[in-house]
Amino acid sequence: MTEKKRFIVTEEPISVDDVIHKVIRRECGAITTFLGTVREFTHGRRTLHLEYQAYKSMAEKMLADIDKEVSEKWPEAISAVTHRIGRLEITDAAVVVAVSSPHRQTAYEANQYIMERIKQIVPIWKKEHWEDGTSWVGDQLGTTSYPEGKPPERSFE
Amino acid sequence: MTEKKRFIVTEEPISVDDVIHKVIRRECGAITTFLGTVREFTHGRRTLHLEYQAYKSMAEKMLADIDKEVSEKWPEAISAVTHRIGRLEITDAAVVVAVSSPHRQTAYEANQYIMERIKQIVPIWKKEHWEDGTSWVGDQLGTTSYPEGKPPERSFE
Amino acid sequence: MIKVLFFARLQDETGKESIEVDKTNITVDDLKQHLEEEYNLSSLSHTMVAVNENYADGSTTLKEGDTLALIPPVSGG
Amino acid sequence: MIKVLFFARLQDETGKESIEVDKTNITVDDLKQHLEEEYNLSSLSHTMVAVNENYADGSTTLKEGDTLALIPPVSGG
Repeated sequence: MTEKKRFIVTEEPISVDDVIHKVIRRECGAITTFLGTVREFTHGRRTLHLEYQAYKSMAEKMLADIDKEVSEKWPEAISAVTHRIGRLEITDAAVVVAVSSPHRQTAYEANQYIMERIKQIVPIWKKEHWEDGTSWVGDQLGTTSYPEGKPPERSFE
Repeated sequence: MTEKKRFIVTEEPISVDDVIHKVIRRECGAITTFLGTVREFTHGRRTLHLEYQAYKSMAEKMLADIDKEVSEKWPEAISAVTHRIGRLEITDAAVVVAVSSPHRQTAYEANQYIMERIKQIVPIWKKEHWEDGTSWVGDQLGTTSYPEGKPPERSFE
Repeated sequence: MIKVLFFARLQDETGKESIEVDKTNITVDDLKQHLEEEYNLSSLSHTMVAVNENYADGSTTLKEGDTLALIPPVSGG
Repeated sequence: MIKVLFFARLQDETGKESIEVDKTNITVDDLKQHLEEEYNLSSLSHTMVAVNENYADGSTTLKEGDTLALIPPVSGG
């Protein structure tokens, strides 16, 4: 594993190979990646493009925190995440998550866990640009209560 | 999705980007990939390199058959698989599986299913080259019975 | 002085990425109420916050030099 | 003539990738037994087979021009 920074929020297009190379190790037999790409239609409504905004320094810190959770649950797994922000077009990759492990089951599970946690606690926001307007995604009107002052520890879609 | 061949057995190194590009679609928000890489140590024994052999035409046909199973289980998923054969060094990718889907859960599940099926029914064999000899992996002495004349429909590691 | 960061909907509503507020020893909840009134924001009562890049709750007391980020529901990934 | 393909351990044991056998209307199981004797192979009784690239069972009858592949337990991926 290189000593390159493993958790990055960037305005640049993401190279999947670069993210994979951060987790390749001689003791690993399995690497999973997840690419979150910009989808044209959501519930039948056409997206023209997306705009991502981040609290960059905290987002990178939260990605590293998620890695610590992963290391506790799956000590053999190593992860790297790059999240892109700014304007993204249809089929562009917004996020790439790579996980390496000696065995494949761990690589799948840890990857899925990281994506769930990203959607829960990493301060990044997505604005949909539709044909007839824009809207920030999520419950932006604050009707969801977070009594703990932070997102819940864990939930599933 | 391009019309490039999606199921390939080849002697060439695998480009992850090429495999991903075969499944990218405007209606997809999620792409998972799995890379099976050559691991240096298995149960504490050092592998020097591996050698893969395939019944190439049948292997490509079985990969396409697995895709049909995937389409029945997850109609929204599209997959592509490249398996490398010949001599592979430590950290080389032996197989790359990519799956795209509008939603991420399907992309993870279908990818994992494809890997399980590859290990069950695709006629490809791995020879370990150790410091003190070689051996074909798996139950090569035929003590496993397949009363159905083919591998079992489904099993998990 | 406390630095306050706005993101997403709140950045659009205020037209600002950040402001400095001349207060100290104030709880997060009290500062939220102050901001709602000062900037005519939609309710912040359920909006999460981070103090110096850590999620914090409403009873946290803000000190001189702290950075408070108002964090609408996240939608990354 | 039936074409027989060898892979992995069986290819190493026979020293051949394929052979042609001058038989027809023979079952897979009978041809396996013939091959064991002819090439002094370790038991094929549990070895899977494919006929013309489809997995098949031992009672399948092989016709002129068929290709029989002997398939030791696979280990790809």
